[in-house]
Amino acid sequence: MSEVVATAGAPVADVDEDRRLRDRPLLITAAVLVAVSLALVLGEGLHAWGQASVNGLVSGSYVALGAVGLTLVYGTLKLTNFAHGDMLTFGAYAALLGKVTLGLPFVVAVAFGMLVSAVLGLLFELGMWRPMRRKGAGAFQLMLMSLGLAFVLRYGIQFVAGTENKNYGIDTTAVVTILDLRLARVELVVMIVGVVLILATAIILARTTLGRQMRALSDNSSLAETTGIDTGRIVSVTWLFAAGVAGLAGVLAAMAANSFTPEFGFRLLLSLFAAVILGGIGNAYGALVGGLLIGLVQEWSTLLVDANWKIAIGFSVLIIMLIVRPQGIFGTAGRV
Amino acid sequence: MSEPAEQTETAAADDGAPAREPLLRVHEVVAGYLPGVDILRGTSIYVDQGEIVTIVGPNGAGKSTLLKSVFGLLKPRSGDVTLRGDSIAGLAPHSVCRLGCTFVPQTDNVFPSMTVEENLELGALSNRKVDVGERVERMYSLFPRLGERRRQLAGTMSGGERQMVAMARALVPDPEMMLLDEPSAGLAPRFVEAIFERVVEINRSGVTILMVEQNAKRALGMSTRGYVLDLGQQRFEGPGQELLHDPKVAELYLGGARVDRLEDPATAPLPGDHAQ
Amino acid sequence: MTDPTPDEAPIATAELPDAIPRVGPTPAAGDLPPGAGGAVLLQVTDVVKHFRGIRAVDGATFAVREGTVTSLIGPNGAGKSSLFNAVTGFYPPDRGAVTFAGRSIFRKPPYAVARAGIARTFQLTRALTAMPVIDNMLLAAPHQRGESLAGALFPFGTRAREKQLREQALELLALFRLDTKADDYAGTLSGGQRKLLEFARALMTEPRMVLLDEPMAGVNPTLGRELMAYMQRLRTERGMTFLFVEHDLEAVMANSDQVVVMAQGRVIADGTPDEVRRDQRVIDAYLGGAGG
Amino acid sequence: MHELLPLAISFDFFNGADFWVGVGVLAGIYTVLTLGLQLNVGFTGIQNFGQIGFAAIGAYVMALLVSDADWSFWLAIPVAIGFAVCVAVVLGVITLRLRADFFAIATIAFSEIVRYIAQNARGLTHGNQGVQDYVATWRSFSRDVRHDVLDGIGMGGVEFNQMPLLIVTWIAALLLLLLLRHLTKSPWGRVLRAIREDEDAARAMGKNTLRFKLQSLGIAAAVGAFAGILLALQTPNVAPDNYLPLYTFIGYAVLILGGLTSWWGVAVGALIVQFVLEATRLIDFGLTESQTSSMRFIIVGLVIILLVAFRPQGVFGKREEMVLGD
Repeated sequence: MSEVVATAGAPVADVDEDRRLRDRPLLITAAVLVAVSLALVLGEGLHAWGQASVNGLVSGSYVALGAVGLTLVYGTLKLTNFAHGDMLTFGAYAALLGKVTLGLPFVVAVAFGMLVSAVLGLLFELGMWRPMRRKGAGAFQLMLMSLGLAFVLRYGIQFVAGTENKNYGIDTTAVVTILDLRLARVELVVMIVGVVLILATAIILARTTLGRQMRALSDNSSLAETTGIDTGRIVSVTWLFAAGVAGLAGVLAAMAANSFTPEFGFRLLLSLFAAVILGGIGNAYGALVGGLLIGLVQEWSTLLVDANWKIAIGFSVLIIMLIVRPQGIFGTAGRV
Repeated sequence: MSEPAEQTETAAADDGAPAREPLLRVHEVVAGYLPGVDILRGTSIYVDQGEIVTIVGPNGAGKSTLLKSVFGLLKPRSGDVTLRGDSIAGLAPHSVCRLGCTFVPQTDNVFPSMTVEENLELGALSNRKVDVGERVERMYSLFPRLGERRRQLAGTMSGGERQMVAMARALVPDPEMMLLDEPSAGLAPRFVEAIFERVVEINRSGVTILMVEQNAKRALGMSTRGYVLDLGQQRFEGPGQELLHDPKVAELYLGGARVDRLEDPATAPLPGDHAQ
Repeated sequence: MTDPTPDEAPIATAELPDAIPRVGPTPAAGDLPPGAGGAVLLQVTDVVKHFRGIRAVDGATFAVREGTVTSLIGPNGAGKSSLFNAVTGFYPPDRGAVTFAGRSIFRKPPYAVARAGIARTFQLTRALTAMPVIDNMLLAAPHQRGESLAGALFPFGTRAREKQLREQALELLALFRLDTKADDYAGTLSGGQRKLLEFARALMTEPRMVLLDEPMAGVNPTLGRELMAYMQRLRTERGMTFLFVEHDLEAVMANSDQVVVMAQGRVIADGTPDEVRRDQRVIDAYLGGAGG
Repeated sequence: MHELLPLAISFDFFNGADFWVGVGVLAGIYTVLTLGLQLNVGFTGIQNFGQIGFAAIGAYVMALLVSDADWSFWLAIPVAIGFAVCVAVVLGVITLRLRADFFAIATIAFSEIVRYIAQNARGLTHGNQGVQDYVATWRSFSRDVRHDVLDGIGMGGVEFNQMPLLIVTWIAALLLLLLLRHLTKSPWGRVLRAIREDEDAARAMGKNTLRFKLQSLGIAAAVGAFAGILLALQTPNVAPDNYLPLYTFIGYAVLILGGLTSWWGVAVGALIVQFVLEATRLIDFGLTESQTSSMRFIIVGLVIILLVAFRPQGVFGKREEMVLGD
């Protein structure tokens, strides 16, 4: 008996141990960010660092928005969706269609692009993913199908729109100077819209019932079902949301680059995965933060090495993260 | 109610249920996971309004399977499950929730990346009529420890605290009935005590409870009635205290003897006898 | 399910195949006296294993002597499977010590534990369903030069070993009445047959000790008794050592020399079946009241 | 720019004999590339999505050794392959302990990093313009084969320019196919299949599974590097855009078509995919060039989706050995 009683205090001690372990990565991340920033400020000057950071927030904002849908879909359905990058492309082209072909005002065209992307995401869920899950398809099987879907989407877009570079015909020469930092007006718009949407997304996920249900599903879908959540409905909503936000991220990315082809979304996909893994796969907030981090790291790297390397730097962060902490900064999953 | 020991499977067909319809009735349910392997082999139980009913039995007797069949996590192959007289067999779990019957799983029972408060608020989804804020506060008074930790991520909590979160979440929608799957499994003893105290308290507040437990002594001690399940069938049924003091129930657990082959532990074959 | 009918079961009379080597001392004729057996083969000392904020194993200590059958019992969540996984290296323990035949296997990877002479089965069978039964068996055999890349490229000399192993495997399969299924995919076997295949496969690794995780779960009672009978014969005739987790207490009490009882991650009792059966702590752990 | 897919045939040979010879060469190269994928995906259960990265390493190391370091072409080949294997071992030690989906993402990232290095380390790799001066030895060898051997059977003309490469590629493809088939039928291959089925079970049987997975990845890298070298002889230009992740994905299409565990299926699958990709050029759909090119890849995508959904064991695979959807 006495041995048994002796264990009474154990779980409490475990929790403390556990919490320390969990808090550390956040602290480490923050410390690394501050240290890197300081080093860059000292080495390259405050202005250079500030400029790179602002640029980083521009690209970070659309990466974050692209990544949040990818991570939610993964968390909810355990689907590693290789077609997600092409959903960004789809959104960008749908907005272009709205603006040029339908002659809509740009803002309306962007909303149109988002909406069409969302609907497309839902259609894939109903027509493809749900029936496959019913058949009991495995994760690898679904991953391969997403690869096929990526082909169909990308080259479907190319079939219709051609391979030429496109743009929205926005004035890109206008430059805004804030605090001595120069930024194209379009970039400023992208950054503001991006950051506002990241906050909106975070609020939706945190405060609305719908957002909570989506996160719950992403955390543990069978528990969500037993808690009384209509999982079928929430999965559909998750697709609408993921694809819609991806479409918007695509428009923002296309605006920032001011030139896009049917391949640009796919080229972004690995950066999205980097953001997802950085934040902890399946964790929606993690993806938002991870996206901004990827943007910052890539732009900061341009202070030290040629700008051509920045994409590769992003991928290196991905691989380093997988080596050091595959569960991501916010990850709680034990199985990696 | 007859003597529990006399209630063997022969009595199972009419499970001794009262004439009026019980809150929950499981009628001759056959269920299992693998094709051709039945875990439940015609199990029948009932739970009346306001009761705490505990199902005990050796490992592998089908206790958790029974709860899953009630809650729609497993579709019965035959037989029926009724709640207030209406069949709920094969209904999806979220629909069962909406009918006022919630479920507390044994493991993986919290959303780890969400805070305690968010976990509780999710519980309200199955009953739109309740005032979420008020219900959650009520849970904090029932489980003060959770109130202290409302902003903590559930994934960083200990097993006992998670069990509390899970129970509280199941109570938020103000259910008529709650199913508990081994609430004490893997917990440190002082948590076991705390959890059982909460269960009694919850029941007093008007929630009917159907619980599966390993910790038979403690659980039966506080139950209105209990069932002993073995090999997928109810073997004994009766008031908790009576079952607890029934020597044949203890036998089922420790003598390893199935009811049809009772042997005195002292004269049971020594190891090795079976080999030759 | 179509488990093999145990009919005129040849277990009691059939010769154990030579494929199973003698690995331990011959016990004295008749039953081992309680607690006897050879020297300590497996020693588990103060093993601790955390699992997502929960101490699944919380300082477990016990020893298994060579040539005995030891069972590990306890209520759900007592940490039996976690301990099994900690010993076999699947979930490396956080603290403690594990020695096998005098050598430490603490935090050794599973393959190293297996090569040291511990074979294990799994609670849910892990038959390699997309491979033929015979391949399942051949895989398990140690010392195959053909498994090196060089041996695969230049198979001269590996063929003889393959042939010898195949004969051994067929002998073992015959013992478990699976020889007619040798060339079928393991996926076509019934649940009970898969359990037998896993047992046979474990023997193919030429183990000194076999760890069985719930050998009786999901098999019909007759087949379960047969498995126990095989186990007893392997112990008495080949000196093999067994440790098994089981929920069927009748089988546990009837077949064990030693019973280790776990509750809440700790060993609360350890003794002969009779001692354990009379132990108040065990009765409490099973009927509850561990806390009160 | 996109229309001139590096793995596509130049239009100069449209409708000529050399067009079909070229299709055959590419099908052979895809067979080699996919054999590595098959060993990994079909027989070991490791989802290598970075195969084109190994091809890039093979091609670049060979081309740079010959053109910039004046090595012999014949010596550069084994060194390039060896280098790719070393990279694979380092990559594998780092990433093979990850779960399957992370491994897949990590390997794509690896192949993209290789491509970015090729694009941006200009001092070493010549950047986007690529490497060209490595092909002289092969050209003269090829010419000799045409004049000394093929002339005799009327196939020595310029239109059969790529005939020697076709022969070498397919001989190599068939030899590799037989070799890998031999390996996977050995006890070594049995362990790989056990790992694919259930790594824990294999570990419980005393197999050091990481070692086997590394060997599998290493062989895939060697085969991939060789495919890269063959591709370098076909283009003949080693440039970053020849090594897009797209080509690994087409390898997967070949693999799924042929069946994950069918060795001959790989060869047949490669022929079919190449035929779909290239022969559509000969049909006039009344579409623009960009549309025709898009349509080819839409077909590839649909083939992947439909096969995975309805015939996951591939056209030539065995049902029982089907590994998808387990």
